[in-house]
Amino acid sequence: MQSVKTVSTTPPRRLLAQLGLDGRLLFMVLAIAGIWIAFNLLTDGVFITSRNLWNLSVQTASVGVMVSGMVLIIVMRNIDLSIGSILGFTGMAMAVLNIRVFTQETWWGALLTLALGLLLGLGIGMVQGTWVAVLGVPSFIVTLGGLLIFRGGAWLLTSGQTVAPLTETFQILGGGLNGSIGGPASWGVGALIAAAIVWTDLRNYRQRARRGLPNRSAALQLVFTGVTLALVLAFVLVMNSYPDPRSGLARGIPVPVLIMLAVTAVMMWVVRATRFGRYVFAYGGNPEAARLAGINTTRLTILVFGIMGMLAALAGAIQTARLNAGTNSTGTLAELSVIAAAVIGGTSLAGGTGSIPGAFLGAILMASLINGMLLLDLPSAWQNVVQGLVLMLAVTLDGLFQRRRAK
Amino acid sequence: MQSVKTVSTTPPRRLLAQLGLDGRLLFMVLAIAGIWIAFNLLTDGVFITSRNLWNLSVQTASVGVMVSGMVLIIVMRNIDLSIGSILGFTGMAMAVLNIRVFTQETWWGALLTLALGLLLGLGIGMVQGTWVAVLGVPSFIVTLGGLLIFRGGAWLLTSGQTVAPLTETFQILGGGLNGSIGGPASWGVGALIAAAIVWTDLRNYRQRARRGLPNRSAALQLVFTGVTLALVLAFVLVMNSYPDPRSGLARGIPVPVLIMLAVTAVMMWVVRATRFGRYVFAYGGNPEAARLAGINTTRLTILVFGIMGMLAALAGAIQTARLNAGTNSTGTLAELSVIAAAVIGGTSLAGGTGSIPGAFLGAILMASLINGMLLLDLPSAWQNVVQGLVLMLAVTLDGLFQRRRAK
Amino acid sequence: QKQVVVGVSWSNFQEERWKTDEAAIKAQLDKLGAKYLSADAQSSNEKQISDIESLVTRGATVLLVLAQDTEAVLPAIAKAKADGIPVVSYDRLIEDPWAFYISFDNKEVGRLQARMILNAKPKGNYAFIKGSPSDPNAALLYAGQLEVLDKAIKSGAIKNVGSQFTEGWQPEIAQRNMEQMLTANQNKIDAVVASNDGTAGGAVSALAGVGLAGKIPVSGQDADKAALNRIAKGLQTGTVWKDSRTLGTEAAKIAVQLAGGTKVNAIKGSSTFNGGPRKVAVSSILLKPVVITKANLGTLITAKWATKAEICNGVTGAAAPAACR
Amino acid sequence: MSAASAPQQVTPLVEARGISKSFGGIHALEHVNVSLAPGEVLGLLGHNGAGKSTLIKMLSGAYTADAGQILLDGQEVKLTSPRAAQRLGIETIYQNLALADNLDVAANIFLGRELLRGGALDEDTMELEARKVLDRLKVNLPDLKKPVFNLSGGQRQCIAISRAIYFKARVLIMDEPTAALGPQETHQVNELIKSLKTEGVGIFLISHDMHDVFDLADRVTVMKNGKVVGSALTSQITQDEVLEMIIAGKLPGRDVLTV
Amino acid sequence: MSAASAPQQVTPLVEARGISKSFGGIHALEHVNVSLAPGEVLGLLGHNGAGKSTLIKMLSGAYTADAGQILLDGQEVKLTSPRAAQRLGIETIYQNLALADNLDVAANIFLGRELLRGGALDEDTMELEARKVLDRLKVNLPDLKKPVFNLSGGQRQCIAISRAIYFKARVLIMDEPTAALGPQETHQVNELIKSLKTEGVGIFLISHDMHDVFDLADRVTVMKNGKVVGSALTSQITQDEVLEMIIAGKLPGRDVLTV
Ligand SMILES: Nc1ncnc2c1ncn2[C@@H]1O[C@H](COP(=O)(O)OP(=O)(O)OP(=O)(O)O)[C@@H](O)[C@H]1O
Ligand SMILES: Nc1ncnc2c1ncn2[C@@H]1O[C@H](COP(=O)(O)OP(=O)(O)OP(=O)(O)O)[C@@H](O)[C@H]1O
Ligand SMILES: O[C@@H]1[C@@H](O)[C@H](O)OC[C@H]1O
Ligand SMILES: [Mg+2]
Ligand SMILES: [Mg+2]
Repeated sequence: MQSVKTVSTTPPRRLLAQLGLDGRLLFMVLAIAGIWIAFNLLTDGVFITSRNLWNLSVQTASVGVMVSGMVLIIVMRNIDLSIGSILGFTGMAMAVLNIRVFTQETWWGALLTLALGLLLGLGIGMVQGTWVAVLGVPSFIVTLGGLLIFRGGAWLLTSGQTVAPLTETFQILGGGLNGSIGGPASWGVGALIAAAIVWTDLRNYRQRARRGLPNRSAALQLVFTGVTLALVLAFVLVMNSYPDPRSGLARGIPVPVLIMLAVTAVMMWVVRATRFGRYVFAYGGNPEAARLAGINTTRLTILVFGIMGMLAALAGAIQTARLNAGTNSTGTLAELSVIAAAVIGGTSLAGGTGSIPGAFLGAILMASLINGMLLLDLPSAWQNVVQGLVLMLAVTLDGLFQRRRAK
Repeated sequence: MQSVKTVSTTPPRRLLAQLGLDGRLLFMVLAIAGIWIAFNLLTDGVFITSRNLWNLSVQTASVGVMVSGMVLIIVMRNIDLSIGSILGFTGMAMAVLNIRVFTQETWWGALLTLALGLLLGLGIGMVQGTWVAVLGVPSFIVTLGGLLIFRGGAWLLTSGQTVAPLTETFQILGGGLNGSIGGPASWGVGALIAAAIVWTDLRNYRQRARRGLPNRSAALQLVFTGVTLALVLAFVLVMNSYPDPRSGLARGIPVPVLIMLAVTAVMMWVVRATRFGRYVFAYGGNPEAARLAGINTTRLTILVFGIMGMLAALAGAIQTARLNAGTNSTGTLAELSVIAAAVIGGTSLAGGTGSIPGAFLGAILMASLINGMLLLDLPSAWQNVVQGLVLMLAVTLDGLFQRRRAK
Repeated sequence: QKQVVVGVSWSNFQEERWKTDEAAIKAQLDKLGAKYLSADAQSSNEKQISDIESLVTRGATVLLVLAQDTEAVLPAIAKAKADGIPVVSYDRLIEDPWAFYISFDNKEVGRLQARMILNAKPKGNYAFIKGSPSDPNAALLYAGQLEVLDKAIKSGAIKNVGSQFTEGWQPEIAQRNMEQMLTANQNKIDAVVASNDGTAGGAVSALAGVGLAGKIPVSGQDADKAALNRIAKGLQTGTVWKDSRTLGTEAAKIAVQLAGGTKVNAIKGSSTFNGGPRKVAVSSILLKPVVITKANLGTLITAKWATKAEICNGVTGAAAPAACR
Repeated sequence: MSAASAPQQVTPLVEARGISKSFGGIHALEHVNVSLAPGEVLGLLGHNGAGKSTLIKMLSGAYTADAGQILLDGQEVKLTSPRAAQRLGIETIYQNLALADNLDVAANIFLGRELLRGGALDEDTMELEARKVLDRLKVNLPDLKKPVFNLSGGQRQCIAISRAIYFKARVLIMDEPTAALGPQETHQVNELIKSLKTEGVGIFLISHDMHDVFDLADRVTVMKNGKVVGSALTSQITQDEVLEMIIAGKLPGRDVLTV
Repeated sequence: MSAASAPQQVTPLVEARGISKSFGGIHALEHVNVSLAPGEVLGLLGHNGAGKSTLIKMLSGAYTADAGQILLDGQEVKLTSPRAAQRLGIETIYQNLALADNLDVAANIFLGRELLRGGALDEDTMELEARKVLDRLKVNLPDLKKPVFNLSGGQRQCIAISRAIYFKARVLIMDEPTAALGPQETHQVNELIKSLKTEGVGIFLISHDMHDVFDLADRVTVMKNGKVVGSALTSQITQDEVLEMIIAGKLPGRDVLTV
């Protein structure tokens, strides 16, 4: 293997790429940091308080749970417009189940409600996926149909009536007053995450070293692992500094946030380390090549839509629990926020390109914007205007930055 | 030029293609006919009355005016989410102009209002287009920004107040009581259209014959021209059989419908007969090839977004005139209907493929569905469900039909 | 003593009337030296919860909540309660004793709308232009309307020939729905019960399209200026005026009192209300909505709700109402 | 290549009988018969648009024929998908290369058959293996971890070749494998074909380079306008005669033809 | 082709001086010099990934160089876009063909330079003209009104060639124009090159077919790893020596080299 004079520039590019810290992610983190700092100045320090960050994390959860699924959908050159309606429909179905069937305050009742809801979402998604993959109808049409059908369906389930309240156990999913895991458990979770990071980093480093593959220097590796661990620490600290008003004890990580983090981690792993994830991207890059390589593209499409449906149902459970009510309008327009978060995070609607951590950061960016805008005393029409402008600006700067890097 | 045994099958394929009657259009006409007949049976003959068809035509106008612009946008691998907001913003701006500035009942006042509104739309579109083409930001993001900004802007123009009424002259654009051109003028328009059809068909036929290019038989040509003329006749007849309640005289073609037809005709011509239209499709098929062929793709993108903005403003004028009021919510979610109409009409979100007449039929199909269900007084949740199902079904059948033909 | 900060959570600021409510609240708070904060949920239950969280984060010491959904807002109220922050349920009932309820009864508004139309047309085919399917108030209004018309419907004097929700309360959708009802019934519609002024505007435009504007009674609500002008012109029968200035002013006063430690049941003039679906007893003040028709348009001028010029723009001739002469 | 190394009497490894295919109104293939023996290299020749690529797409499972059958070891098989063909040991290098532009070199080479380690993708081993197979072709590739999108025409072609040769095949279909390759790279591929041949692999070789074809193939089959003009052993026909078959679509006026 | 027909003393038609270009970290071109006289055919050779296509993309306006200048008739020009190059009479056949798959044959040939008639596209004339130019290449094309998407590799290549030759150029850049062509089609293109040469058109010809290059080119320039190894008149060097230059990147040990 000869190489065309790449030696001098290869190491830094590699490093970023392997940490999953490509330029885009780095920029997004900077953009979010910029937005946070700006809001913090404008709100006299209210934005960066544990209380607001805690709220922000819960506010991000619903979009954050769905956006990784949307990345897969879009990477495969599809779109799912129905997720807001599926969210609403499954949320309403779970509310009805919880209020009319599994009414006892039991763990298994809440879990069964959740499980049935997730199955429902999975089923809806797979039916839509089948329609797309087998009948060859554009996903835009199929899921636009789904949007209409399940929005109508959410209304029909209870003739439009809001149903409430849910069992206390189910409400935990929403991150309300009893919906976080408390201080000690949060430290436990933090420790687990930290251990996982150290373990993977170490294993990867050793493996590549052993096989003589290019690797970053030990010092740099230490720095990177260190920064990641610091972020985990900061996260747990913030979550634990917002006390429960009744007991005065730390609230800790809210359950929906925990769910979001788990979903994101699993999806990142799926994309990076499994055949399934690889095939999703291959299909997005060149559907015909994927087919010719012997990949079962029909099954792939059905699965991806199934996952998306299930994640929408999971978000439905979170939202319903958070509202402590099933309403027929829950999730309206959620598809727009989710698609927007994915696109901001670098997913191209042309397919083939997308990143789960990018989309996750996109969700945080959008939620931060809305959250911060609320803290400012802007009239809501101006909030729309400013939100639109900041969105355009953030992505524009990102683009300029990428192009400079490419030169 | 040798040919691989294509002689036997070439004529019919050619014929359909050249009449713009490809399989898809034919199928869409059939689907619309099916829907109309079904609704007519379900409503005891109310659906296919001149009155309802007249209404249907006006109800189609706003989406019908915009959809051809959206076809160009999507063919160029872009999307415009802002059109509903541009519609609302420019509509409100025109209402304010008409009510506060050009208050006299004069032709020029109304026209000036309209002209300024269209300019505003054009300008907004071109700014968005520039942002996309020059700064390289995905159109999804730019126009999502536009959606937020101009929805906010529509509110800010009057602090949310509805402004009404508009001048009688401006209201003509809406197709209300005085908003149609009357019987004789309608016959005149019909005659003009008929003459244009005969002239083009004849010229094309002669030209191809003279140059020895493949042509359909004279008899077939006669049949096709005949069918087109019959459709024009039927259209004028229907429009002229719905009387004005005051005078009992024929209403004739409503002004917004005339505008929609004119826009569609012009856009069809642009796509078929101009370099600009050709470049839009070339770009959609292969952006890099278009650039390498020396096409100024930046200008192209800006122009297409400009046209879209102007058409949204035109729809804004129609909606505002029709409602006889400027309201800050006008046009909310219009982007979804317009994109859906385009996609139903065979425009692929992957770019490169799209048809103006197809999209126009898509708009009629969607409007027919809603119109018919309202006649049935279906509850709105069921309307959603049925609309979703029919949408999916229509496109699915279309797909199956296309594939059978391809075999 | 710490400054009182009133956090107002609006359900959807896009409706014209809330701007007036806001002005009244702000003016009163200014007078009392309290600070005003606000957020707009844009018709989303989810966003309203976040909004309320943000208002508290921003230091609101008392909340004024216009609930998008009276059930779905309860978790946010529970949180506020846990933080010890008092709540005024503004305009729409929140069934939690922690919240003080001040409103014009929405069901009552529906009743008034129906009654106004019933007076004008005691018999015949009725069309109903309902509000947004995702706005629970739309259902309340419709329930109030039917309650009044129930007897006449049962006796056959009145026939319900069509009732449609209006997605997002959008006038253009109301117009299209009205057109289709007219077509389906060959114009044989004798009265239109529209749930607010925006949708009434759409309905009137549809009627104008078939030359029936002014010949068929149409109801409304909110006393939007465009609607008042229509009433003066005889195109709309009337509207239900909820003087949101009074509502806003009173609510602001109560909020400041609650923030100062006054208990909900100690507010002057309050009484117990338990007419909600769950019959929860809450302290409340209910204001009286006023029916405005051609006959009493003048009250709005006197009350400085709208100017004569605004109401009477383009109104001339013998048919002009007293207020415009 | 002597005729003896490609015996016609044994059961053919692959045989296509009476294959027809049309697209819309165009008859791309009409009643085409071809066969291939183990260890045989069959050169498929014909003018542009003759139907060569369409024919081999039937054999690779990419298209299904309108009529006709395909036999493997004398047994009829249904090649309903590329995967089905791969499972039967048929590997294909497509003319349009069929790479996923957004994936890197190693990912493209292993696409559909990724190596796993403990249930997860074994990226490192795949990278190492990719390097090995690419080295065999002596191709110049700066970075295996970059998406293949920006690679040069010849570099892309080498990846497509590597894809097909990495997995031991019984039948290898090569649609103009060296069209974009430089002289050294072409040489390597030609050597490769010869060595696979000795291992008993049957090879369909589509190429316009008459010189290479005569160097590598035991037999040639010429197509014109979707039909087979005829087949001949390269040992018994001249380049000019084959050229004549391609252009005129006629058999040379002497008795050289095999089935 | 004698050396006399490609005089080195006149001002070159095109000259590239000190061109460098890198992508990300990869130096695709480093300080490259080439020149072309009117009526000269210059063969550009090199291994896969040597930088040939990248170099000609500078000359066609598709890329802009990081450093260096381009001179036309001795005057520096800025080729900021493909359109700019076209205006100066530089036509290019790209290796990846660059066709709009959704447009038909005629539309692709005239893309960017459509014929008009009364302000509208003159489809009929374009179809007739397309037929004429395609006939020169003797290519088999069933239907000019179909999108080019489904055409065979060679058919697509012929369309790209037609695009470039239809419009009279002063400089013609051909990046592996016959790579996918059948023998007859290749022959036609080669004839075409010869006739354009007599009309004084300067031609850059990238090809891996040493035989064709020696048949057509007056001079060859060999590249390796983004650098020019050297240039020589085809009349003064052998194919084996050129091969040696390509593979080893070294000049042969005798005095054959021109600038
Ligand atoms: N999917 C398709 N749809 C329509 N026509 C097609 C399709 N595939 C191939 N064709 C046509 O069928 C004929 C045969 O094409 P094919 O690709 O098999 O030719 P080929 O012999 O491989 O040519 P080349 O040497 O140029 O690669 C051509 O006329 C081509 O245009
Ligand atoms: N846009 C690009 N981005 C990154 N790398 C590129 C880009 N274009 C070319 N390269 C790299 O630059 C080098 C030169 O590529 P180029 O296409 O010029 O080679 P070539 O000599 O034309 O090869 P071939 O004979 O295979 O066509 C290659 O290593 C290629 O991978
Ligand atoms: O006043 C009305 C309000 O009660 C309803 O909820 O939303 C629409 C308004 O017009
Ligand atoms: Mg081929
Ligand atoms: Mg090249």
